[in-house]
Amino acid sequence: MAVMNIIQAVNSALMNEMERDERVVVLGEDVGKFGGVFRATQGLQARFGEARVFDTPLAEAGIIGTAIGMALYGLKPVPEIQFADFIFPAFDQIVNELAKYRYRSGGQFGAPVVIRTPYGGGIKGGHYHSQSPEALFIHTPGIKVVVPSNPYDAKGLLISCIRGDDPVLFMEPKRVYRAARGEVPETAFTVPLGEAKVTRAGKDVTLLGWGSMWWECDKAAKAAEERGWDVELLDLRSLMPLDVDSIERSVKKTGRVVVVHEAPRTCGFGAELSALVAERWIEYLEAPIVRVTGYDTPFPYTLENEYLPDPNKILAAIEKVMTF
Amino acid sequence: MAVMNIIQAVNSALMNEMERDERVVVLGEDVGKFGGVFRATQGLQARFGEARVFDTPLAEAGIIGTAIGMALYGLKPVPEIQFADFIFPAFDQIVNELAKYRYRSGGQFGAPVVIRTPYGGGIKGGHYHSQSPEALFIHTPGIKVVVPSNPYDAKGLLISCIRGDDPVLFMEPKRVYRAARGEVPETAFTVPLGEAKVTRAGKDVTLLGWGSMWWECDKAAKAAEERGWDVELLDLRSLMPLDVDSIERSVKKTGRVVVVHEAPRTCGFGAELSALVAERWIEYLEAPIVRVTGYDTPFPYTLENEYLPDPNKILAAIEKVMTF
Amino acid sequence: MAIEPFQILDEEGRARPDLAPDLPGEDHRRLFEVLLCTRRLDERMLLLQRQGRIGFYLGCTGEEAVAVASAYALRPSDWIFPCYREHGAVLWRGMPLGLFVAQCYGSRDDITKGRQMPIHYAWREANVASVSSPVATQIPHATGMAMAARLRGSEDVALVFFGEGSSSGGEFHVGVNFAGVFKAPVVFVCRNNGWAISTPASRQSAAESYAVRAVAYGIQGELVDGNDILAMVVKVREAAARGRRGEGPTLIEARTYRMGAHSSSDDPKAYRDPQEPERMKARDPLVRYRKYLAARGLWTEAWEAEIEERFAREVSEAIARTEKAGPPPLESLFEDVYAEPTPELVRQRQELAAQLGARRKAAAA
Amino acid sequence: MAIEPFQILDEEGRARPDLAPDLPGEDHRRLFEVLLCTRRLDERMLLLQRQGRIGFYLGCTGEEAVAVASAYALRPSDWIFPCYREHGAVLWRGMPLGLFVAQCYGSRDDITKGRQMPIHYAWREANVASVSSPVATQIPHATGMAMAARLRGSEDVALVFFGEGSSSGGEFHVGVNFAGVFKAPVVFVCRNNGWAISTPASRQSAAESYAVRAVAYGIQGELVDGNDILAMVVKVREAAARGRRGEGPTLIEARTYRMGAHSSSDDPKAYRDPQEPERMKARDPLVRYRKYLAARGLWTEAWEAEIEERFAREVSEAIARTEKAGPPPLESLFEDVYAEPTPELVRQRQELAAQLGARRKAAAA
Ligand SMILES: Cc1ncc(C[n+]2csc(CCOP(=O)(O)OP(=O)(O)O)c2C)c(N)n1
Ligand SMILES: Cc1ncc(C[n+]2csc(CCOP(=O)(O)OP(=O)(O)O)c2C)c(N)n1
Ligand SMILES: [Mg+2]
Ligand SMILES: [Mg+2]
Repeated sequence: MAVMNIIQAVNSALMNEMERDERVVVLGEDVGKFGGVFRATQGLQARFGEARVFDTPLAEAGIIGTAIGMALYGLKPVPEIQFADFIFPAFDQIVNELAKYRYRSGGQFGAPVVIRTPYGGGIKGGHYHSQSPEALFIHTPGIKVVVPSNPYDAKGLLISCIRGDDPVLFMEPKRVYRAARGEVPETAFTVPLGEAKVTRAGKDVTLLGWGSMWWECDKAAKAAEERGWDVELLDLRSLMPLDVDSIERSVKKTGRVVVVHEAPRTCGFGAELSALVAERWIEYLEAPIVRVTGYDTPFPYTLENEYLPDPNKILAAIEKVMTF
Repeated sequence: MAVMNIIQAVNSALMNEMERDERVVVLGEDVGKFGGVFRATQGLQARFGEARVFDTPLAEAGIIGTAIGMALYGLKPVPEIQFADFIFPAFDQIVNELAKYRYRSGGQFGAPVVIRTPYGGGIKGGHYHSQSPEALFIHTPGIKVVVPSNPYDAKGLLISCIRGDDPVLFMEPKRVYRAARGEVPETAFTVPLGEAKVTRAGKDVTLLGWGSMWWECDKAAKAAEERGWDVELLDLRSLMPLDVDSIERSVKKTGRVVVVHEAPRTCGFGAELSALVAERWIEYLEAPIVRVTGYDTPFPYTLENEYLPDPNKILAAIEKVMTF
Repeated sequence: MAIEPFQILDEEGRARPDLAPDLPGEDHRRLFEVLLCTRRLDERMLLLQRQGRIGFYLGCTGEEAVAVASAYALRPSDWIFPCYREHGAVLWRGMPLGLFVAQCYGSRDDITKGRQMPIHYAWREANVASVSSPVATQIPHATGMAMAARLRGSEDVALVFFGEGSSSGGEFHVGVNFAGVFKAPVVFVCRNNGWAISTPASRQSAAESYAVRAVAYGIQGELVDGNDILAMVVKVREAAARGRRGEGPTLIEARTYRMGAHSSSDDPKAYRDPQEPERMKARDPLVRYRKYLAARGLWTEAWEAEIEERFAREVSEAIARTEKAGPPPLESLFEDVYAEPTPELVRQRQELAAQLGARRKAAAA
Repeated sequence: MAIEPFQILDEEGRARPDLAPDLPGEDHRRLFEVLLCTRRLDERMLLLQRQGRIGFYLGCTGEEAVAVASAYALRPSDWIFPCYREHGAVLWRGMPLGLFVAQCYGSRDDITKGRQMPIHYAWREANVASVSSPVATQIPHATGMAMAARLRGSEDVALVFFGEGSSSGGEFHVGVNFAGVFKAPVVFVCRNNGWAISTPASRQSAAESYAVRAVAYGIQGELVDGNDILAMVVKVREAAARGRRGEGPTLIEARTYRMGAHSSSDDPKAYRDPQEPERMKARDPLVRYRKYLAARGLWTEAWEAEIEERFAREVSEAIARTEKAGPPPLESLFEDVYAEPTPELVRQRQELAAQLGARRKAAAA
């Protein structure tokens, strides 16, 4: 096994799958010769040629729109959207076309397009290189939403997505693109969608996080330990489909829940998680659920550290549910 | 006072405000001579001329994009998006531009564009003439979201929006466009944003609804009365900003909450409402909150009655919270 | 770029001998038959709509030649990406009337499972993509499919229809531009019928034509009389051949005219001079082609009557069958969101089934 | 449509006498000064970025003439919608260096309140719209502003900059098309610098030029040497005058070249032949213009040295001031989302303030 960061793990997944299945193609802005602005597609064009790995004109609606056409014809396109903030010109193609194509054709056609995109803050990216728009897509039936937090999951989940038959938004936590490192097999393997991972068992509080926020949660969980609070941390990994069973097990054990995400609070995915837990297992709850999230403002530049959830804010939330 | 339906009330609001303020302009597909496919802008062009009321080319991104430019220059554009389902080509303009313009310019510029759009199901519109995308915009800091259920509120709220300084998505419940009738002053008046209306006082259950679903809620509340359950029904009207105080008062009184919306359940606005209530006032809750919503599928055609919340489903939810 | 649309048949049905394609008599007769049936289908379905037996309809009267000629000029393996006014293209490809009618009813025998409004068909077997209401979205799909065909070494070509109004949207630009850059074998057919609901074509563009936009993409452009079925056959054939030769896409502006309302929900009296469709009758593609065929001895009144009669009977049978079929099963509401339903969808399906079950029981009691 | 870009100054700085505009000497000198300062500003800010004193920078070296000439050719009341590489335009409009530098630091004295990445300025006072990272979005804004100006009976014109890569997006199409249809007084300046990050201009369009796209919108198109400041002045002036006369928009393709990296985050060595920028040095707009002015006795080395010295001092002062200013206040995080904060925003502000307060107290204890 090699030690990889998330970029390398993504690259390795693409290498493996392009090797394995000639229907897999990679397209997007600057993904070809340059290998992507984060270099996740580096070396793919040299290995698989310009027909299967290519730069497109600068138009996200065109990237996704043509990827849909390719998928209808039987290819497995893996387009890259350079930053999640730039996915919105393709929003109509994703929400009205990609996500609904199978349903509206009565199952005749499928369009298994796997959209990779780096998301999230903490890199001094301001409004437009920081957003976390997962909730918009989770609210869109027909597309899956997957967010790895580490290299192993990044590779295993991406391969599952590419081998699957559904459209997926695969969101990569760019803040920890290079910082998150770990052992990853060089050969292909899969991590199934729809399974959360309990990365830390605990009996007092259930902490729900994903992507780059998982790292903040993990720090907070360690700090909580010093305070004598035993945190169970779930890395949700696949937000749609969601692993409701794992959440249920943990909530029934701890009776206390803290949810963490970067996106603005109102109508973020945290709202769904909070609602779901309280609706189904309210009688197990020892304290109100607390959400630690971005605020209801656009993503700032200078004050991004104040804006973002961090171990201190998460710890404060843990304290709140522990001392209710 | 005249009896008006919602279309007439919207028309009356536009007439009043265009008369009062020459900066108000109306643009969109087929809004000019034709007066809109639902006729909400009928007569405006004849009265105010082609310069202030005009048809655009068929491009929602252009409608919203140019409206932003007009607003920056000091106009008060009230664009129409023919159906809420067709707002997505303008999603980038709304989410990345309109909603963020004031913030990102440090408050130097404002872009008070009031986007009117008919939304919702129940008219046999299938996938693309039925959607209720409010949650996507509520999750977008910088834009307000308003949904009247009746002619009086439609007029008063729309005038408030036009006189305000913020971008607004004004969603009109097309299912009851003509069916909802009531007395409405012909002269201008305002209904403030951010205030819910308790349309029925009750002590047992708080029912939260808006737009066309308010009507289903009202029927369910009446049916509940026969079963001996005293329902308090809130017409939220303004979803962002939300009248948290009115919800709080009601929840603390009843201790039971049912939330109703047409949009798919997962990550719909019901999730935020459910989360908010349980997070803040869990100790008042006598039963888990229940959401009655559309399912997590695209909007169907033939089976739309099965898909949509209706008084029966709402009543079943009321029964559930009453018998918990 | 020609300023006058390319034309072969004049209004009297006389063909330019130097330009007329040499089609077999059988093809001519089949083309006429599909033109005619498309027209009759419109009339019948509109009637059903007015009777409240289907919820909505959108016709193509006066524009049939664009769709029928395009489909004819392709190979069956080529893909068609319809807008929503190309019933003639699916009839040419042999869509059983039962499928068409069942889709309009959204009944249990609808292969799209009652998911969309009438005329939003999808027919994978015949390489016909799914109709979507949001306009212009299908344009980049066609480009992508054509790019994929090249990549796979296939000779398949994509043909995509869209209205002149739809060409104002961003997806027109990105779809055609990608095709230009990647030399994708796509035939872009801009069906300029003069109107986008109530908005005249003059409000969509200040350019002299839609065909001229080809220059902006470095591709071939053609302005064609879309009510001249022979002109359309020639130009679509050329375009498809160009694509197959690896010479890239073609943008065809087919000038036609929307004789009727935009759809069953629309009333053009509010915005269009009723004289305008009257004047346009002289250009009716069916009438012109009939004259042409008659002059060549390929048409008789009896033959036409026979087609009409058979077709009317088949439509009636299809309607009768579908009206008996009933709605799709409840479970179908939750199918096809994903390849496999998620656990939550299963849960929601069970929840609804239980609720409806309880309701039925209560009603029975 | 000219195939060769319109040019007045050749590479030796010799002007075509028949075409050269008759500008006052003071204007020439001011134009040169702003060109020069823009270049120096880039160098200085890039250095700051490398020293880690600002987080990001995006320069315009080699492309300054496009922006400076455009701003000069307008009236101060005309609006400018920048892309992100037109620092020369705001300098021409007299943006105090303090504002520019403070924005790059996102400090307390930044009039945009530290909300966006460096070089995303907004300057209402001078009719400069807000820079946005998502490309091409500003194009329809310019069209809308120009439509509004006509409606209000004003003579104001809009000028919008965007890169050739950005012109592949849908918003280019809708923005220019609306302007054509409504005859809006907009000057569309497509800054074709050959590259969109690593993607060459040839991958953005198969057309012979970007200017030729004007045909698709029925508007005037101009292909101009964007490294020739006089050519740009002449063509933007014509375009603005055309707009003011009510004759609608103009699409100008300004051929220029990105001498440096896309931004401080980019490294062109991975994708671009280093010989290419070397070769392009011969076309440097600053060098050509300097030669032209020198030949006309409007330039001396001493004068240039004096400008440089003064400018360097002013920048240093601005940096020093800003580095002392500190970050914007915490409350500013919650301002300007709406004209007035919503109750929930007030609540969130209080929550954060309390949390940070508690943290500070804990740290102190
Ligand atoms: C994105 C989008 N916006 C608006 C509509 C509503 N709409 C349906 S058809 C139509 C006019 C289309 O005109 P055109 O493209 O010329 O096609 P035609 O109907 O004339 O065949 C409009 C505005 C839509 N379907 N999609
Ligand atoms: C909608 C969108 N997609 C992607 C990006 C990422 N991006 C930033 S600049 C750029 C290239 C722009 O090239 P061009 O328009 O030619 O302008 P230039 O940088 O050359 O001045 C890209 C792809 C973006 N900012 N916006
Ligand atoms: Mg049309
Ligand atoms: Mg460029």
